Amino acid sequence: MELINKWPEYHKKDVVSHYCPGCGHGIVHRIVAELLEEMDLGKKAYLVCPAGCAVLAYNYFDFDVIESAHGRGTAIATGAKRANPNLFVISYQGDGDLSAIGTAETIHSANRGENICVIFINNAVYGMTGGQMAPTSLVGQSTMTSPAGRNPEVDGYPLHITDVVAQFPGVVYAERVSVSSPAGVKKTKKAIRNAFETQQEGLGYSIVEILSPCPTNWKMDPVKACKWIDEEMVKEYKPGLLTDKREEKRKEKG
Amino acid sequence: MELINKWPEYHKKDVVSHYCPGCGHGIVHRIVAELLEEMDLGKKAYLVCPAGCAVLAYNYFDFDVIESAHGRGTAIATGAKRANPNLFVISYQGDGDLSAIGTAETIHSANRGENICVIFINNAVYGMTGGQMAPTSLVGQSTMTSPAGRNPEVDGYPLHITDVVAQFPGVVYAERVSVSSPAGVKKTKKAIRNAFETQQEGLGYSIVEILSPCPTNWKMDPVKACKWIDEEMVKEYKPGLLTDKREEKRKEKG
Amino acid sequence: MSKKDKVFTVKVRRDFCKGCGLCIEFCKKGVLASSAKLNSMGYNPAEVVKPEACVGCLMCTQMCPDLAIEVYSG
Amino acid sequence: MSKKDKVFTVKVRRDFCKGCGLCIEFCKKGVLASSAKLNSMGYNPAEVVKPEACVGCLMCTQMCPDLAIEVYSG
Amino acid sequence: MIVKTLCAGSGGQGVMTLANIMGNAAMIQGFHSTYLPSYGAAMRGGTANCTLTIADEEIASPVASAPDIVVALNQPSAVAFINRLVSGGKLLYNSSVTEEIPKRQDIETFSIPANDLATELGNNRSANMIMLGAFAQLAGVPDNDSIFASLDLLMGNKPALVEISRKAVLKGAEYFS
Amino acid sequence: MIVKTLCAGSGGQGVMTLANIMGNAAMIQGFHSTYLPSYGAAMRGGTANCTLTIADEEIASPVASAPDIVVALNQPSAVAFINRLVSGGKLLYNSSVTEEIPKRQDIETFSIPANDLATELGNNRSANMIMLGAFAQLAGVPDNDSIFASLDLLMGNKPALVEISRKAVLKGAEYFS
Amino acid sequence: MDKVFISGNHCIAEAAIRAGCRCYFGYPITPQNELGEYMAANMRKNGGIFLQSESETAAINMVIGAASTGARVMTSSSSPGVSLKQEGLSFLAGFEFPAVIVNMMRGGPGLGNIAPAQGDYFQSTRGGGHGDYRTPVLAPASVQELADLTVKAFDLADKYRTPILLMGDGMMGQMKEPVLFPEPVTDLPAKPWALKGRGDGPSRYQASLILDGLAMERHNWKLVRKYKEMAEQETLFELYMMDDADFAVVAYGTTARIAKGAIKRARKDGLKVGLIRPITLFPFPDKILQKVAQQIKNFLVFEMSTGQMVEDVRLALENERVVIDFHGRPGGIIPTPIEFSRVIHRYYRRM
Amino acid sequence: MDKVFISGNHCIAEAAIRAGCRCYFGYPITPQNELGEYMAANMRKNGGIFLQSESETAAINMVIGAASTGARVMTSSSSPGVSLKQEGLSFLAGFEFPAVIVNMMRGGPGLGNIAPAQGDYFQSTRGGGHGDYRTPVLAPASVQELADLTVKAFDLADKYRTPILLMGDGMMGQMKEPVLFPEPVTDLPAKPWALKGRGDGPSRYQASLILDGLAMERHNWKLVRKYKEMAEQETLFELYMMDDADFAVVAYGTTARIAKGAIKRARKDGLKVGLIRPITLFPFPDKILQKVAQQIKNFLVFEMSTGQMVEDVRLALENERVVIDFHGRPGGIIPTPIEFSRVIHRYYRRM
Ligand SMILES: Cc1ncc(C[n+]2csc(CCOP(=O)(O)OP(=O)(O)O)c2C)c(N)n1
Ligand SMILES: Cc1ncc(C[n+]2csc(CCOP(=O)(O)OP(=O)(O)O)c2C)c(N)n1
Ligand code: SF4
Ligand code: SF4
Ligand code: SF4
Ligand code: SF4
Ligand code: SF4
Ligand code: SF4
Ligand SMILES: [Mg+2]
Ligand SMILES: [Mg+2]
Repeated sequence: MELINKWPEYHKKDVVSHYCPGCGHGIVHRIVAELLEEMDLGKKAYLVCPAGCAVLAYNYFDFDVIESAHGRGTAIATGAKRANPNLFVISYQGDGDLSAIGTAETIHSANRGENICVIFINNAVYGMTGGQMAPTSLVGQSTMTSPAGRNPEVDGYPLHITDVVAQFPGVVYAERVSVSSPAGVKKTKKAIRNAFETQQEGLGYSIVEILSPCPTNWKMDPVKACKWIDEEMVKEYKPGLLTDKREEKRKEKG
Repeated sequence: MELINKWPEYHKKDVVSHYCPGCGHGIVHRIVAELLEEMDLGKKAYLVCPAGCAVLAYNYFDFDVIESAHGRGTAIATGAKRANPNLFVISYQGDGDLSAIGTAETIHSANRGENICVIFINNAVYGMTGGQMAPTSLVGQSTMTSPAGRNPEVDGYPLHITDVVAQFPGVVYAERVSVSSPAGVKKTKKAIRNAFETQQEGLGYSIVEILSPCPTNWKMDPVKACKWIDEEMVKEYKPGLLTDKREEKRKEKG
Repeated sequence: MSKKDKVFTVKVRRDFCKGCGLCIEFCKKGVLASSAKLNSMGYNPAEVVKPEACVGCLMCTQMCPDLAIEVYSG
Repeated sequence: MSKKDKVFTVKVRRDFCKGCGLCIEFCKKGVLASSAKLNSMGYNPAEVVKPEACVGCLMCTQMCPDLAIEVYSG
Repeated sequence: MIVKTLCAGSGGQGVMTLANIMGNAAMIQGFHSTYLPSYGAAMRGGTANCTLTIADEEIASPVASAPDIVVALNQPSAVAFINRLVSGGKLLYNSSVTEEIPKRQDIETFSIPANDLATELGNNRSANMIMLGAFAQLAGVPDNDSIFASLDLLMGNKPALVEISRKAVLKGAEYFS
Repeated sequence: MIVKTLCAGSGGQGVMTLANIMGNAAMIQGFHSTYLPSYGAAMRGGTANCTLTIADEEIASPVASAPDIVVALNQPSAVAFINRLVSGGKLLYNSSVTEEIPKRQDIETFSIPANDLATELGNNRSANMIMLGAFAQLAGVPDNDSIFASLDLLMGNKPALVEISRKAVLKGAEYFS
Repeated sequence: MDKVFISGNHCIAEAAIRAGCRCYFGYPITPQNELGEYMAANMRKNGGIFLQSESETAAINMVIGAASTGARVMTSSSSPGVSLKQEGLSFLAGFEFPAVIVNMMRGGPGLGNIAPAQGDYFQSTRGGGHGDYRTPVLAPASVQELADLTVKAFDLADKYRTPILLMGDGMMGQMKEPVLFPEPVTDLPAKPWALKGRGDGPSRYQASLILDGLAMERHNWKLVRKYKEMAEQETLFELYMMDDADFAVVAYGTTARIAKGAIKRARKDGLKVGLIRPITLFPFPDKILQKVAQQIKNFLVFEMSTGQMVEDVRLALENERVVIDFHGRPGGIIPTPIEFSRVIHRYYRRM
Repeated sequence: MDKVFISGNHCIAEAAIRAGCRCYFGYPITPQNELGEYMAANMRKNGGIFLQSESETAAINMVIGAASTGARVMTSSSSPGVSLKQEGLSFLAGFEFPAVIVNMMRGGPGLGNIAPAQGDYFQSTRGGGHGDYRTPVLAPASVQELADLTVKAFDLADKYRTPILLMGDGMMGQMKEPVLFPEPVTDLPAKPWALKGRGDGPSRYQASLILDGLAMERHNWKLVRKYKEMAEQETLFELYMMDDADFAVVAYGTTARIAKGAIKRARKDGLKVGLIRPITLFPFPDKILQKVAQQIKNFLVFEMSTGQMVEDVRLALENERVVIDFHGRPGGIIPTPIEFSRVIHRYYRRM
């Protein structure tokens, strides 16, 4: 009897995560760990984990991890990668982290084309702090700070930050995926692989936005949460490739 | 003998500004003052002036002005407009202010569609602090902090922040103009008028980006500086309308 | 991998399962179901109810946020 | 406004002018030029050298960052 | 008089509601009362607990490092908190969902089949109110009038729920005594 | 010995360069020296000024509220700073571009047609070096060798400029004495 | 009005609304999320402003904007978020704008944890922002006091034209206690300085930029005079069992409550201990300490920190011949009355 | 190497590079722009990193990133910009990462002005960020000392794993003086804690989140011990004309220089005045003050602020029967030696 789904070397075993049942963070963690192993990057990996539900990611990842002040992941990643270009630098961030308090850092690290990978967990809510409205919350979505539903008149419309940065010349790879179904998980892995390749080859900035269930704050069971992504969230956040300038950049680099 | 270019009521007379000879700020100040008069908005005007060369704008404007911490103009404007919707609120900002340190405030006030007007002076440099690189500096532009010229490999490419926010549903009017020629000045006035109308009618956010000479830090005489805008800067920052959703919004409002 | 002539064995690491039900939902072969008995964390974990139906497609492990499923060939 | 039969008078507020030269550059009628004499701020202000050529087009005032020019009709 | 109680249960069991109703009731009866939920970043979902203090004098610390009473709505809670009890303290647990509890000689234990009684009442979800009724008996405060007033205050907009809750409270009290 | 000098001129006149060369020269000769530019947000462009202190002892404050010497490269500077001079102080001004200076009885004034002398030398832009030569005479420090060493240090990569500057310094010194 | 059994965070929000707070700008952070959530649920439906800002930095600047128009305005956060507001606080002080800023402290430095702590005392009382300013700080010790001091904070802010910090901690924010709310304020003070558009009058501006050194200096001394006046007029403290005490504990907020429990225990053992509880941390109640020091020579400071307020106690008593001891539990540890009473015994014996 | 006539801002940059600083992240602000500009001109061409960040907040977090990998790293700013770094400073302290942060103070609060001031003393020495931490602060008073203390700052940062603040003001940054630079450092200390990728070893992490209260408390007391050790080992001060003095001025940085001028004048008038100049502001040189207080009973504190360091002087001398007077010029006013000497005369007479 041979184990087909081999345990990913860069994921700690026998630790129970603090994530709620059915939380997307766990799925993405596994994918990241698998890819670092498959691509032989784990030994030089340096991941910035955010203030957000993933704040304790270092308890699960088995490679070097640093924790960030809320929103500053890409600034830390920039500092680390510039100081030590040999590191394989990943900034793992939530939607509040990356697209609210960290907006300036997100925009500018992307615009500088920092040679880092950003894993962007979009669960349309502030998970960690108990379900407040995020810049990515859907119109009408009821949260702890939009109890009557997000009202675009006063709260603004959902922010598509990945689409924004995808337009920057320094952003080499950007894709939106979801982990709400096995097909989505497969695409997510492919997208993160492409992002990792981008950094590996020194081509520049890459970002993968992942629509990810937060059953707890959506007040849904996990299966329903996945359905909500596939039926509601994708209407606002269409999965798909947003930019891929790898070929172009490869040519530039010669 | 009748004075054709009547003195704008909302511009203080007999004060010499601290601006350098040929600085675009002075031209824009005059346009703002003229429009507030023409549109009868001066009595309820509330302008936020930035940390930047325009930090002393309250010495020249003759309506109510508040000064902002560097980059926070639109946050202050948001607070003021929300607290007192009767005010006519303008945030006047430089490129460092609006597109570097103030990036998050810019993006989010725009995304919320705050009913304010933003006057964005893009002179591709930090004027006030003596000519450092701005996010808007051109590729190859030599500044105090890019002495060898802006190198996109390490400094990133020029940031087109107005194009970014123009895509947000809450941004009703966005245009890029320049004050490097009489024709440009005319267009600038038209654009600001449209922006003012947007707020006046309660339609939402408007922004006018103005390519504006900084002869001192470009180390050019003023005439040369205007030429540089028309010949070099416009290649990167194409003047023109970026969005105009006024009709649409008017219909929505019924 | 999912050739029908191959045999697969599925195991749930019972005390690591949070009972989210995603594996159950996405296993199209009905191999998994929710256990009535709580595990040590107080969740109703997934359990294997139709072991023979497994085709080794790994849909379950793809979706499991807690790395709680092991699929063996043979 | 710029009909040729009208007469215009241009004045430079000498001590408010910073001598940037923009009005001189953009007056296509050559009405203005740079004065050799410094003003109180130490600049060479613009001065009117061809008063009769003025067509009242206000190109000069549009460009003047220092509101230092007055154009009168008549 | 000062009674410090630690109430614990799993997320959906309504343990915080229980304590909140008690805290309100104590206030209504004129006591001092404090309620302090545990809140944490570490574990998402999962168990919930809080400390309720009722006293006839100013309450210093709302924390109970050694509570007088532990009210456990499920087995994990009983297991987790029995050792926190002060010597001579009392454990009230929900025997419907608790098989076994650790032994401790210097405390008193009281069991109540809250879920079963709730089912008898025809409302599974009111097990917490059954526990509340028993708990009030055990603590000696607050009185039923205050508890009912508290129910009215907190659920006044749902008369049916008030009705069921009243019954459950009484049933719990009755079973206990 | 301690000499505090305020040097002022308009932006392009090279007044900061003048003071910097003097400060370096003083250092080379073994003096203590401090140079403090005025910097401001208020006026963009326009005039520039700085304070240069040369002493044979530790210098307390690099600021000169009442300088011993004012070196004015243009009229506005002379006008602006003459009143700051300590009683008994000395004003050195550039008479090529200064028509009139305010009267003050308790100071000495020295004029030097720096631009004219520079033009004579065939280099308009070295008026500041002419002033420097005169200034060093007036101050009594630093000596010419040190000034020349300072020029070498600061302009060493432009030998032609060093040459012209040396000449200008000498011319200024000569005119002064 | 009857008493309400309410949590500290909700209580502040409700009291603020009753105090005439029209605008709230904030960003979520544990352990004060419920404050913003209460505002979200209650502000807009009453014509007030609730806005979740993109960051704490944005929030404090929105506060500046709203305050400049004369509105009563509040923001709230917890330790790391309050650090991000320091520039804005300095500006508020410079502008002399009234505003109320709530800090429900947590363990630090860095991300720390979300347990109650008192490690931000220095930041709060010494001005964590740049320049010569201070922020008056109110430190309630019960939910009722949270209500009362919230209202007071708005009044003081307006009266002295200054930002006011209301300081609690995770425990204060989360705990529920019975509260009697004051009636809603109807008459708010006029603010002739507020920017409302020039209308037919002269234009005005508000700036914290004061390029002229002498003018800036005058402004700085003006602020100092204001703080001195507040020290004379507004200092608040509570004395507990001090009448016959020969040993004084000094503690504020949560720690003061625990100290009361400890003192009760110690009293049972016959120790004549009392408590001085500063309610305003800045201005610090120097005078009462000095007065007490005429009789009592032994002071023991309790803090949930490594020792911050103890400096103020030492400064207050610098001219007295007294012994000042310190016991601190930083990092989110809530000490117990038993622990404190043991510490009291220890120092009492040494007396 | 010969002496170089160089400005304070350039001097710090050059000294940092010689101290092995490999990374500089900063955002322009007057009066320290020249520091970043020097870095821009000199870092990249020597394989170092210069990056103008999008804000001060980003800069301090880039510093965190670079420091975490073991690199020597610096950022610089002035008052308002330093306020924006407070959260990051708290994180650096929590992480125990070495880094050097320069603050060339200006007048405040708010935008204030760009003239020299010393109004950020509290912020610097008390931790303007949240939580229980302090930042060691070095306060040079000449351009030569800027060079020496910049190097020292990097060494201390590495030795104690702590951020170090180097504090000057607009005057220190702008003025030029002769400087003899130290030779470039070649051997840098090993940093086994730095994150470099796990390689073949076990994985590691760096976090300032410590959810467990007891662990957080241990961490806090560990920081306190570190600061105590620094107080024993690293306190720096200068005594000037103190040998026969019967009256002591206490001043640091720019003010200390002016005080020296004033003391020289006062000495000419026969007043036996000396100066105690703290060079480390935290840890504060308590001991020397206490030692001096055995002989001298009159202290006069000069600051370009409304009175901040004076609290540390009072704390240091709380157990001595001495008189402590204060003279402050806040807001960007540079006082003159004449003014100070007049003040000295006034208080001397009263002695
Ligand atoms: C400066 C600061 N502000 C606020 C917080 C509180 N906080 C922690 S995580 C978080 C948001 C989490 O939401 P998101 O980034 O979407 O991540 P998620 O938890 O949803 O994965 C907030 C507001 C903080 N730690 N620091
Ligand atoms: C927090 C903070 N950081 C930095 C500064 C310094 N500063 C003032 S204005 C400015 C940039 C000015 O550039 P820009 O916004 O482009 O305006 P301009 O002067 O070019 O009109 C900077 C960096 C400041 N005042 N506050
Ligand atoms: S709150 Fe949401 S994002 Fe956070 S762990 Fe739970 S499910 Fe995941
Ligand atoms: S520096 Fe540039 S932007 Fe500033 S006043 Fe001068 S010309 Fe204008
Ligand atoms: S491997 Fe496929 S068939 Fe087997 S249990 Fe998992 S999902 Fe079902
Ligand atoms: S997906 Fe994993 S955690 Fe969820 S029920 Fe299945 S085995 Fe358990
Ligand atoms: S109005 Fe026209 S023609 Fe007359 S001076 Fe001005 S630019 Fe020249
Ligand atoms: S444009 Fe105005 S300031 Fe410039 S030269 Fe002409 S009159 Fe003078
Ligand atoms: Mg989220
Ligand atoms: Mg600019």
